[in-house]
Amino acid sequence: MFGYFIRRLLLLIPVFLVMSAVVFAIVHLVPGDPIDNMLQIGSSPERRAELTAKFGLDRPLVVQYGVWLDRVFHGDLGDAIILKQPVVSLILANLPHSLALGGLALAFSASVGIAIGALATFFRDSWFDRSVMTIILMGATVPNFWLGLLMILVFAVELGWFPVSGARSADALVLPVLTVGLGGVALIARVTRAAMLETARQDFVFMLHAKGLSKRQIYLGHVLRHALLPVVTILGLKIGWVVGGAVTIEYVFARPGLGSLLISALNQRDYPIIQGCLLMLGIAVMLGTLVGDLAQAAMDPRIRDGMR
Amino acid sequence: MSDPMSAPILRFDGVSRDFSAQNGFFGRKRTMRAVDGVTLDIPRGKVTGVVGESGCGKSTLARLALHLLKPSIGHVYFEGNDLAGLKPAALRRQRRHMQMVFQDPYSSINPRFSIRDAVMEPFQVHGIRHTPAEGKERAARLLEMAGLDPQLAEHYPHQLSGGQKQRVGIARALALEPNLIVLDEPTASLDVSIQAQIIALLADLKSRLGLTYLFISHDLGLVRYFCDRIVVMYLGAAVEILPSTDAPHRHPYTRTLMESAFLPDPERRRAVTRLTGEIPSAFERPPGCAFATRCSFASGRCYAEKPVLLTTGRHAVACHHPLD
Amino acid sequence: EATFAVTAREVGAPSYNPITGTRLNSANSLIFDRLLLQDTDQSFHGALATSWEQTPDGMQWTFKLKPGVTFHDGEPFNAKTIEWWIPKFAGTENAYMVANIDKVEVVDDLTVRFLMKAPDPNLLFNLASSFMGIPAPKAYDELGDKFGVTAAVGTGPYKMQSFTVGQSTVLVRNDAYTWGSDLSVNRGPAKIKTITVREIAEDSTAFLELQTGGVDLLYTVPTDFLPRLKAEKSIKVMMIPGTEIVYMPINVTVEPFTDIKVRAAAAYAVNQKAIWQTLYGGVGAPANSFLISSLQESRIDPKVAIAYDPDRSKKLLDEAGWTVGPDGVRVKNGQKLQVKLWTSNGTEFKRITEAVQAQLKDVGIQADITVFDPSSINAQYKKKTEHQLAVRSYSWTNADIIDWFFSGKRLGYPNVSMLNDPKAEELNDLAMTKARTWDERVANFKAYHEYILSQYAFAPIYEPANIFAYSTRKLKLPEVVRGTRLTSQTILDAEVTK
Amino acid sequence: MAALTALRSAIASPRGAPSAAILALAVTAAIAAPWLAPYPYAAQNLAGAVMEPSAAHLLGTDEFGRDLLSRIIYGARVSLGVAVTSISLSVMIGLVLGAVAGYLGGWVDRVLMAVADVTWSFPEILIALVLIAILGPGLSSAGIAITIGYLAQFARLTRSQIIALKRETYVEAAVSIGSGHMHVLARHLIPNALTPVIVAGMLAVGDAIILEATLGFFGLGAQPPLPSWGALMSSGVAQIYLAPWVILFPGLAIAVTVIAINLFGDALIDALAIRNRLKER
Amino acid sequence: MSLLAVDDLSVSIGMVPLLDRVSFSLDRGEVLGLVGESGSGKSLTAMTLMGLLPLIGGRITAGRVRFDGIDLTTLPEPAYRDLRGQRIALISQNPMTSLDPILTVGAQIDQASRLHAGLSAAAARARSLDLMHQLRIPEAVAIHGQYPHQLSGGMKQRIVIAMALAGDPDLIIADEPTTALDVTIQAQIIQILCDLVAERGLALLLITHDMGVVAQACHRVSVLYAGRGAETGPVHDIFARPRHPYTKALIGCIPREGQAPGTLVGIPGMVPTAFAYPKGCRYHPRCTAAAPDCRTEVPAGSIQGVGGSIVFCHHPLEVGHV
Ligand SMILES: Nc1ncnc2c1ncn2[C@@H]1O[C@H](COP(=O)(O)OP(=O)(O)OP(=O)(O)O)[C@@H](O)[C@H]1O
Ligand SMILES: Nc1ncnc2c1ncn2[C@@H]1O[C@H](COP(=O)(O)OP(=O)(O)OP(=O)(O)O)[C@@H](O)[C@H]1O
Ligand SMILES: [Mg+2]
Ligand SMILES: [Mg+2]
Repeated sequence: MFGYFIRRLLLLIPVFLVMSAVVFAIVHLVPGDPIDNMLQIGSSPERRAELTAKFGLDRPLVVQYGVWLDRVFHGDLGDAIILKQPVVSLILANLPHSLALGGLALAFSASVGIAIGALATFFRDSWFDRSVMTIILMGATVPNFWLGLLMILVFAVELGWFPVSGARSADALVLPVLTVGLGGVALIARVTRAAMLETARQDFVFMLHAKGLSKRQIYLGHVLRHALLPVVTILGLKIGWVVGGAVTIEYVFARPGLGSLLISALNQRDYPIIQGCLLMLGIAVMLGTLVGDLAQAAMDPRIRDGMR
Repeated sequence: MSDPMSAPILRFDGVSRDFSAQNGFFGRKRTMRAVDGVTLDIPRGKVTGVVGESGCGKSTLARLALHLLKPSIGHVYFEGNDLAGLKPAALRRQRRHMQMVFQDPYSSINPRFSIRDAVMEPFQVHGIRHTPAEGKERAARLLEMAGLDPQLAEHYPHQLSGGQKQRVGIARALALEPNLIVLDEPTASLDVSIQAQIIALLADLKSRLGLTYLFISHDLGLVRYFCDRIVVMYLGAAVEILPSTDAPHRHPYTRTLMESAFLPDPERRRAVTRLTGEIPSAFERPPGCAFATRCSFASGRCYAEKPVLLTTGRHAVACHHPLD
Repeated sequence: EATFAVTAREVGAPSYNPITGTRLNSANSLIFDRLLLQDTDQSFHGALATSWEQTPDGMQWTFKLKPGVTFHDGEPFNAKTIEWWIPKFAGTENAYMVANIDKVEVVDDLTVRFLMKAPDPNLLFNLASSFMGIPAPKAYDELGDKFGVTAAVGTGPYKMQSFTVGQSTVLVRNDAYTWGSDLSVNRGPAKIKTITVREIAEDSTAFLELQTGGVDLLYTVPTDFLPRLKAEKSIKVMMIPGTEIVYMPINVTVEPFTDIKVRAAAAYAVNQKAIWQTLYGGVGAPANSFLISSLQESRIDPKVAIAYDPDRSKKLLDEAGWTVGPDGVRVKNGQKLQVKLWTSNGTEFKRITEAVQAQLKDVGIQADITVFDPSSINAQYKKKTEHQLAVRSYSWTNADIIDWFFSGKRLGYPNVSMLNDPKAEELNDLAMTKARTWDERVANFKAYHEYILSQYAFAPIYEPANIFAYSTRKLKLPEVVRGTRLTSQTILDAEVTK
Repeated sequence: MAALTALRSAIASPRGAPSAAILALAVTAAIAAPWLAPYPYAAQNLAGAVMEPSAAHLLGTDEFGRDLLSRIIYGARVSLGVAVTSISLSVMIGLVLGAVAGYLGGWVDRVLMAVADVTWSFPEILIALVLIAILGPGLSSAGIAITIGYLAQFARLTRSQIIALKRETYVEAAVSIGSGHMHVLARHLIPNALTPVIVAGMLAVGDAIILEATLGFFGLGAQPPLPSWGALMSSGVAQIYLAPWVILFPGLAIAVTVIAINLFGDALIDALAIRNRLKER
Repeated sequence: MSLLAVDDLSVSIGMVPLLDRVSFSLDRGEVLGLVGESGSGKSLTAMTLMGLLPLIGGRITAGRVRFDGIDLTTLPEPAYRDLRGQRIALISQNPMTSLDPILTVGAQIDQASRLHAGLSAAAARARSLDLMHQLRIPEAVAIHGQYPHQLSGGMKQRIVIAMALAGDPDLIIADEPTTALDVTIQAQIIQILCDLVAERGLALLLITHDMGVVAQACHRVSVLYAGRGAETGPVHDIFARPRHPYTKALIGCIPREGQAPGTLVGIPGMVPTAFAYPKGCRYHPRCTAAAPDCRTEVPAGSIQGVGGSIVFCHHPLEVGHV
């Protein structure tokens, strides 16, 4: 396991390099000069040159990348051009919100999704299976801003159970978590169900029946365990989705977070923030897949031995 | 062996093939030798059988024979030409003369091809054009040759049984009138009654078309029935070459193999020679004889020194303590 | 213990630095005081200044300052502060506001004199602008770039406790505050102890927050929600005259708008009344000139006012040689009358633009809409060549805005109309620099304004009202709101009812 | 051939039948919009703005007095059109990239897949937002963003198919009879890799509709007066309380269509028995 | 009375009848070979005996299965579950896939004895190790803690056998236990199974398609063809004097030692599929001796010869025909 861990960790290096290069490159394709945005109201060419030099925007891209990467390794993502703060502190201020929303949504998706998927498989082809699987599918097929607005209307306005928006109290998290999480529930439940059905078809499960185990023992003790392997991978991958993909939800619920930080930075062409956010999300995704893979390895000896 | 026509059609000259397996990007890179220094002549017009346990490198040898895999060491000569020395286009032309029938008939035909497409593909690949009528006629003749109803030409693979598919595979191999056909366990996935049919067909074709077969199988009984010579492989190496099916075997492994085969005769029951010890991993090949760990005759020398294949007459054996 | 919310365009203002900031949100006025305030009737009232006077040649201004004023950090406010403050504008985006001040002289501790480069009839107006909030020199110099971000220190009735850009600002009462202006009843300290100003980008979310009590006061209310809010008993909606104009600039340098007849036709095609009534439910006013109606310069000759006149529009197009094609779009020399209509994202913009698009279509002009985010649209304007029509808005309470948007010195952006003719430049110079008195200035600007109108460099569309709303369950505000906007003078009088 | 049979049995299946009907309806609406829509989609009538559903306007009118039903019908054309075109493009490009990577292997594969993995790991909405920031808003930008956003998915899927197919005996058989690379790729690998990729593409159309709607919500999709379902919802947000139908109906159109795509896709996957092949890794 | 008696067993999956009136019986200490070509219904028989038909949507449509006096056809699932693994154990065809890949093999053997003998964890482990020793698994303690993928095929099959023995069953059903294994390993596994029958007095139903295995290992043999019994009897009889033309042809398909080249012909035609079973005797299209009644009439079983072979053929071959 330790060897696997080290190998898996080393694997992150090239991934990180490619990812950071892509992030860096994307940002420099964006038209609309950040300097122009700072110079909204008539100003001199000198001031323009001064600002350009200050932010190093006049140097060749490769050099900018090198300098940027070097600073990244020193934990410095530069200062925001428009917001005039260290990008790191902006990200740190927003990260907890993203993590809370993402983490809870993920936990919600995972627990409810797995439970529904497992129940649907256990009662396969029953009315429960069909209706519940179809209903949760809706969670993933409705645009989530729409779902968010409906949630606000129903649970905040009509019922008054939760605040409409904001991030000032813990209960303000409930609706956003539900909205983000519902999409995940459908996904996880479907993956769980498909994986369980597939596992249930395998020879060894047949042998478990032949051994005299009850259906419940087989499904909970063996089949579900196997089905968790793909689920864990998906959950790992989804960290990127919930941390960054919650943009719309952060917007609708007027919540802070990396997504909304990124959106406003995109609107203002604040390069360092865009880079920082994308980099953070990339790292979150990398760590997510790492955690997913490690969890898989912990659960599956074949992966530890590199047999799969 | 002096007659030029009796020069071997195919020659393996010290052929080895390595595979490397790597776990991920930074994983340990491990190299295994699937075929280990095989030197072998395949005489024209004969059936050369290759037997050995699963994973001993039989299929790899078959692929090396047709240059579907490149040897890591050594050379393969077909009709005197080193296949590795050929340009890709020349190699493709050479392939007309050597064909292969695969172990698994179920996946050896593209599911999107009709049977006609499948047997006509060799012509298409080699730019041999037919009018539709000619094509139909040609496909029909090929199918007939393989003992199939020509009407099957319009069918698709999923509508055929395993035995039928294997016959399609044979028809396809025959299309370009090759000299050498490599048969990689062509009946392993078929029922006995079908297996016998296919073997009978192969025997018939051989005598009619003067083909040379390299017949790979794990079924000793079948090899003994069908082949003229038998090559016994163990862990990638040829350990014994029997010039005929009734030649006395001299390698302890060959004996074990013979004795493990179940005779279809309840009157001749016999006790099994129980092998102890494990098959060594091809990744960590022992320095000496690969069979030593399981051999009851093994001596210290067997563990230390690798026996070479020594030819006496037409019989060759690689053993420090050959049986008599 | 009250929560206010700012919406839409006020969201995401990056700092509370009045000197360098180009976007400041409404909470700014609670932190910083200005020398002067402007009332609803445009009259000036002292805030940190008690009195001021001007030499007849307009070359010197003398201000007397309020005694006993201190910054939140305890530093005193006095003439030295002003001496330090004015030069700070040099090189910033806001420098033009004090560009005519040559030098600041400290007369005594509480008296300060501005020596002018040129007379500036607009000085008082500028000093009353929200960018003229006075920051604490010590904190400002110490914090540098971070001033207004990590901390903002002023003399205002509230101290900034925390600020999360794009999210919220927490303000706590400045208990030492006693220097409120005569626009408020209460001179200080404020009655509400803590105010959290939230930024909510999505209008409907903001509305729902107000409705459910998550927010007690909404600085700007989208007109869509007006009927609903008015029906709500516990919510009071207040309207003050607007400071904004929505208009359609016309690029005079690009075909087919090089032809003044086509420009005029486009301008007369816009149905201001219909937009005002249907899209805004009759709130605010239809705009017929470039300036908000509370400005004297907006009282122009009715003949040059631009108001919906479809017949005239069609006739002008006919005259210009554009004939109605089979699909209703006009054609000339085989060329369709198809033009670009740009707008910024944001529901309000898109709606007006869509309405304008349909109205243009009615006279035979096909306009293709492109929606930009605010920063890329400016980059596009700067290319100077591509744009034709756009829907834009500005918020300003002074006629000098005409200079900003139509001066030949600023072609492309902000002079989106690309108007650059000698007559206009001449009138501009008169208006901007030649007036010595307020009345003279008004007259000059009016002439300049009328000329711009006559050139059809834009079409006026709509003059929104300033609408805010608050929950009467939570807050009590004075019946009459003084000032041009909802700023500190009103909040000083506000109290929490329970 | 086999695909046709599968299509037929998917249509006949209990999940497939209703969803196929809904999809047929949506596609018909998209194709025949000019004949089906009772009013022109851009005809404003400011006097009749924001009217509740009535006999004259079955689904009511929007803030400009435009007939919502007509706009939803035309919206099907725009939304489905963008989703289908951009996903088709994405599938085609992904197919080529994935096939090249999977067939050649080696460093080409590593580089292509490293880039694909990076883009794949970012949520499509973010990729789209960044791309639209580059390209400027509009329907074609949204289309390009969707195309690129989903590219990695199809490239990866194709690649895994090709790698699996390379091991099939019939591919080896083709090589053994002397086939060249192009023949193997064009006749054996790509045709057999196609089915799962196309099915994945079909499912992605559903996601793309939602993505387009979300971009529309941010005002970055179809430009007015062109109606896409996303654009309709975006302008409806402001009306959510006063005229809920303005946002409700386009939302329903999206939800129902996307659910139908998913259910039909599921039925198709079962009919083709390719569930395993759709899994990656 | 025999331990296991299958009488006229018919089984369908969905609407498709797959087994038709199959009969055989099996005693303690006996090895019964069940042979037949692919698709003839061998595994289905095993599944039926294990009571696992419902898993694949199958059901018994006629006939009786008695095990040690219990009627298995009507046994409710909970009671059947107690029987499974404890009294009837299964060894499946593919050792590579019959073990849970993410559990140690030891845990899987332990699970069986804990389930059936109610042993504690420690006792179960001791018993597993004991069983592994009996099956001559070297270094049992180390192997106990290993995962399936770390073991060779032959070793895995021995683990599966140990698992089957853990419940101390009376009947073992081995469904092609050596198909996936190499010849040298196959011989060992068959030997182990035969030894178990001799030592423990188990009954072994050995399912195979390999006539060589039957010849070497079984006491009696039952031949299936296309879901029906063809011939059942003592192994010596069947090999020496096959009465059913199919049995005879089947034996003829295996190359014997020294068989002359060109004498192996196989059986013409194809094995019919379950969807297109021919009318009458299902073998008649391939049978060289088919008569008109073979095409229409289903042959009934008749007892032939001294060994008491039962043959389902209208025209059984004369004795001494070989
Ligand atoms: N493409 C490959 N990459 C890596 N290893 C391979 C490859 N092909 C074969 N091997 C390894 O080479 C060894 C010999 O394989 P080969 O297929 O030649 O054996 P075989 O004798 O044909 O076995 P079987 O009887 O099971 O078909 C095996 O250990 C196998 O895992
Ligand atoms: N789950 C199933 N659903 C439908 N038909 C089935 C199922 N399992 C088996 N069959 C059919 O039942 C018949 C008998 O199958 P069975 O698996 O018993 O054959 P077998 O004799 O064990 O063959 P093999 O030697 O290939 O294992 C075959 O025709 C097969 O197609
Ligand atoms: Mg092989
Ligand atoms: Mg079977």
